Amino acid sequence: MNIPLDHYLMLSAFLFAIGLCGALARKNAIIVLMGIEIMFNAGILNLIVFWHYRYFASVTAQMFAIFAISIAAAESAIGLALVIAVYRHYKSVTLDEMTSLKG
Amino acid sequence: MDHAALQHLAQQQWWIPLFPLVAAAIQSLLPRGQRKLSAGLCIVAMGVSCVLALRALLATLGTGHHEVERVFFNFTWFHFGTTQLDMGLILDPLTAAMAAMVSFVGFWIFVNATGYMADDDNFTRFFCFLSLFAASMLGLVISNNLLLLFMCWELVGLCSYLLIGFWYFKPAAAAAMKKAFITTRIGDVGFFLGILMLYYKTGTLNMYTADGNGALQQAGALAHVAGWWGLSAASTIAFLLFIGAMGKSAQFPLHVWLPDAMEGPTPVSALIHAATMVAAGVFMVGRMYPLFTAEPGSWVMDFVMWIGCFTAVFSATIAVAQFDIKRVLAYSTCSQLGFMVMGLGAGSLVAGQFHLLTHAFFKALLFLGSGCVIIGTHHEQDMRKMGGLKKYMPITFWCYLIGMLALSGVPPFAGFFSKDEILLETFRRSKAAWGLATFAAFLTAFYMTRQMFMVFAGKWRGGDQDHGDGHDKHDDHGHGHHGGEPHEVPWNMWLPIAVLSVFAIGLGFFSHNYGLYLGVEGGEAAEGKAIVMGASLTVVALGLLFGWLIYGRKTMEHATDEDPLAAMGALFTFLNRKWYIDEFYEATVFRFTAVCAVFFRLFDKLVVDGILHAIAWVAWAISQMFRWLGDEFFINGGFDSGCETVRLGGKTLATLQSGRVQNYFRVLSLGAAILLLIYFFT
Amino acid sequence: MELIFWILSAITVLGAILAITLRNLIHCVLSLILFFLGIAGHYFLLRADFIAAVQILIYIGAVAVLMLFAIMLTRHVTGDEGPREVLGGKWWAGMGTAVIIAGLLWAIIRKDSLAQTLPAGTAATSVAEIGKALVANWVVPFEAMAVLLTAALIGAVVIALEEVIRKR
Amino acid sequence: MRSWFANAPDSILLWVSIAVPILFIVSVFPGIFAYTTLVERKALGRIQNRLGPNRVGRWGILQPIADGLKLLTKEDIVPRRADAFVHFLAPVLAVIPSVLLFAVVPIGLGLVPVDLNIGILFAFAISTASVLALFMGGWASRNKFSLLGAMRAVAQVVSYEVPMVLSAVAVVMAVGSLSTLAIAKAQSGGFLNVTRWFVFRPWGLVGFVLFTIGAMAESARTPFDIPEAESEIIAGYHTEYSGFKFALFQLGEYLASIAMAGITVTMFLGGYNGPGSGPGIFGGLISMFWFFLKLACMIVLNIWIRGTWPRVRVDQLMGFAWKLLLPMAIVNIIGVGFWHYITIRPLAWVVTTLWLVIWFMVLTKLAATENVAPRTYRYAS
Repeated sequence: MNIPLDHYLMLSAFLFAIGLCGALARKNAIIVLMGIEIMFNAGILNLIVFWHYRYFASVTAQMFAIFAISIAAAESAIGLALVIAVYRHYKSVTLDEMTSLKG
Repeated sequence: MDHAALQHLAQQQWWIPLFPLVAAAIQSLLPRGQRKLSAGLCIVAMGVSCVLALRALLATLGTGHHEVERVFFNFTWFHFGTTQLDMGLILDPLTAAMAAMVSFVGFWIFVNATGYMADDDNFTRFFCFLSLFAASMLGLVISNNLLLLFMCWELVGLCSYLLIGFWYFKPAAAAAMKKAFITTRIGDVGFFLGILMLYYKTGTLNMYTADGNGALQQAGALAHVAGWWGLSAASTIAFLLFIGAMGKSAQFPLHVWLPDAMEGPTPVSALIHAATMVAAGVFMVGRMYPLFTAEPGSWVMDFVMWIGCFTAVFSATIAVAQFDIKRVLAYSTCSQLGFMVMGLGAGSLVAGQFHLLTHAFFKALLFLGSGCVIIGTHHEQDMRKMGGLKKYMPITFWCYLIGMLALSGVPPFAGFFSKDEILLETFRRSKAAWGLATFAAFLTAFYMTRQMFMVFAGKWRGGDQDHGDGHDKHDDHGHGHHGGEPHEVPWNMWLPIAVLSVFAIGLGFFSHNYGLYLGVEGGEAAEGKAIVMGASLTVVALGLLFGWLIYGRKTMEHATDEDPLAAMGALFTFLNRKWYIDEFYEATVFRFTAVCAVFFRLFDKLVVDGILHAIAWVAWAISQMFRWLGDEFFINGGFDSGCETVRLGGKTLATLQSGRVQNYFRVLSLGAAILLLIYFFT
Repeated sequence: MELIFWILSAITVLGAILAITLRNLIHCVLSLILFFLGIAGHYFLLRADFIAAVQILIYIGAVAVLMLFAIMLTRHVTGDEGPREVLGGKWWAGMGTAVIIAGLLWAIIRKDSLAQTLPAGTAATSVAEIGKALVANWVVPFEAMAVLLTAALIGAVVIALEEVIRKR
Repeated sequence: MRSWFANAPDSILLWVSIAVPILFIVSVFPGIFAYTTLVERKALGRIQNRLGPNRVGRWGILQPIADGLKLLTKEDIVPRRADAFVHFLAPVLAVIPSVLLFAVVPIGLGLVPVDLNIGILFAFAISTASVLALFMGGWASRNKFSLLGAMRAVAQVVSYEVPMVLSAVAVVMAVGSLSTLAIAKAQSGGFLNVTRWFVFRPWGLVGFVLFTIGAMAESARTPFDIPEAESEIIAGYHTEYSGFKFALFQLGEYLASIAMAGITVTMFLGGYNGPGSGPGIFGGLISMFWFFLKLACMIVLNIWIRGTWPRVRVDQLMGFAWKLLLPMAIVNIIGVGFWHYITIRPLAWVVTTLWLVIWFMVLTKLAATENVAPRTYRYAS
């Protein structure tokens, strides 16, 4: 396989930007969470890519990937639980309508 | 016993805490109805631990060498990247004696608890916690590693929290549990800092290692390394560790939790005051003693001694003016702990540790005895409503008397020898501290006599009406019937105190042997011995005499009678309210926090909001001014819109705090983008 | 192989873009699954088989299903009338920032000398090695993760249950 | 023959080696599916004391073909307000993971399409994905019952996934590999290639039972067919499907069931091992024979259970998974630990068996739900 490393890096940068865009621009809390997941995945992809190209003998990158995936899973579980709780309260999951902390 | 066999024994030390631990684990799963099984399991586990601990004790006794036989067993717990964390077990005289004491006293406390808690609904939960408590204390005692010690230390704290607040539905108990946990936690900060610093300086947390690089083995070297506050590293660490011990062993500024811990069931008090919680601090200082003594002439040792001395006197004075039977004992524990710490600070490991051992026996005896009294009088804790119990509870009376004499330091009971040793050491170090401590010994004898007469002499006053004094904190759990005739307690409650009283009589004669056993030379120097012994005998006699004069000649007739000492007026109230220490904390620490909170709220309201409001107000004022000055018909519209603009500005500023998550996120990513730009163009 | 890379990349990017632009939430999640699958494919391509399987198991099997459930629980069950206004008020800020970050990342990648690196050795890490590493040198993070997941589990349940308890 | 292969160019060899397994899977297993339906209908008929299909061909042997033709020619109905694209996609996606599952099932000695070193994990990952198809189908139909069925399906599959994976962990621990081939290989040898099957170990037996139950629930077969319970929610997630899409759903479901049976066989029933299996063409053929025989047995077992067991309630279903299967699977893992570390075999037998039996008794007692009120029949008393 002779794909240059930077192809992968650009791919993950793109994905990161797409995720960021989703997290910033969409109003729906669930979509925002999805955007965050996309950013997470882009980051993990970087871990694996560097592992493959630079540190193939080491197991560290895979460990980090596993832990990052677990954290992402925990994060999304909590996030979605929050979304459900918020929905019960506001009858909406639109982030712009949740302004209780407005100063 | 030869070295190899001892070594093997050290490796097997972990069995000692294992049994109570497993018992606790099993009990946590038992249904609530299984009372007999739960208590039996607990007692059997503790008995096995006790047998094992006694075997270890015998093994170390049998060495017969003059130097200390110290065996340890270290192993790697886990790897953490490239570093590794070790664990270690130790077997030396200090550990062996302590473990034997903890398991033995604990065993009898457990037996007593079966009687004391017989009516409680949460019997199994109680024994589960009790077992865990004993297990963590035993783990603390046998650890050769500061990390393990710290873990067990925190477990001890947790268990005391759970047990003090065992009747958590009582607000006082709930408050007391929090107080105990938080106060000791303040000390733990110091302890933890000490551990960190020790690790930083020595690179290991094992106290002793085979290659001689253990933390304590490097104490001598640490004495030549600079630490903080002008101390050597060794002394600094010792100081920090001592702060932890102050929290755990209830030394002066951090003592406040101990009397409140009386809210727990009485066996718990016995366990906390005698064998486990408070002993942990003194034991830890003893264990870390090489660090304390590494740098000769540092002020840390003086600090330790004076803290101990002050605590001893201070709590003894408070104990004089209390009416709650357990509270008197609680302050006496504080005071005795002060003695121990003072002995350690005066430079004698043997004196402090020996007093810890003897005190454990007779204080457990006294607490269990007070538990018997409380049960015998149907959950009455106010001494003014007791009296004449000698007639109703003879066994309890005789055992209590032995405990009281031992605590007062009457020869030939155990307390006399150990306290005398401490006083002697203090005398050599500082005459002033010795004088104060002797005064504390006088007070000890006095308040114990007072307690004896109030509780056991005279006539039964329990039939009197409550007088709403505010001191009576009844245990209103179970059957709270008051006023019946007192009765003797069942055998499972008096047997433990009878057994313990044997030790309270006999243990003192081993003081010399204990010194040899710990491998400390000396203690035979005659200098000052006669003075000290004479003085302490005198003050004890005086204490008993005064006690009899004031309380014994004419016993209280009614529960509502004034305490004879109340004639002292304000001083008595001062002592009764515990020197107003709690009130002092209330007035300073709590008030400070509250003031801070108010301040920050005001800051938020006045400054943050104020700036915005001020902008708007200034604009409004300006516009008003112009309205008054100028012609409303011509320039009204223009200025209106101007004001509107400024007001909008204020509003815009306020929208920075929009409460919208995404806006914050947008700003965050904008910042990230700017950082990237900077990175990219530089 | 290169062809596979391009196909997978196209799937991934397409999935990601659809996931954040579609109006229908369910469609969004389905595209997100496509994206997850693409990433898993990349992992297979990079010979991180285990991570690929974990990716599918956790992201598609758990996270995506969770999201579907969340959508179901926060909408009228059958009616899926889309949000009135898809993009938030400050959508331009998000777009702008995202574009800036994408451009910068691109530039950084061009700038660093990463371009011509060729793949390294061939011996793949076996699952057994990963397993051993997890319970040997990495046991502390592993246990910490266990604690975190337990806490997250309980936390999620508590958060989602709160109102029900209050009503009683 | 051999020399012809040897002389062929590499690229052709590559393509052939890719194409053969795919062709095999795509042709053989749908065939098995077709005749499984026939066998099932016949067997159910026999259980219910009737004949079953017997008109098309002798013994109804052409019935599956007739069924297929009927479904192919039937009108494809899409509800007007349905999400047409997802509605179309769902049945397709239902089949894909089921077919992919066969990629790691060794059907004979060394005969596995792909010997992944994460084989079992791959299987679980893929089988999880199948739940999405059910969900999509249920959601896209825009029908209350479809959606209810889909939600039920998701909850059920997610719940039973856990004990199933954990019971497989026991096997993985014993073998020390995730590869299906390695697992099958670890069970060869012994008396007649039989005695080392994992099902003949205490933990293996428990694992087998757990895994079989889990697999059955995961493919929503009776008694775990509440996602498509006719009496409650019509036909669940495929209420709004007809014609060939419906056939695809059925295909996917049955294929997943067969593949799971294959994995069960591989993990617990010795895989392709049996008397006479071994290296060489002849031994290989025998090994294939054993594998398919065991697969057939598992399929018949499934049908038999379907014919004889009543459907469980939702609360029973969930309670069963979380209160009994899950703790039992965890206990089983510890049991494997005992088995592994006690090197004296008889002692290991005794300890492991006792451990499992005691825990089974404790758990069944704990999991028993006695607080359910007796059902009242309003109009039938």
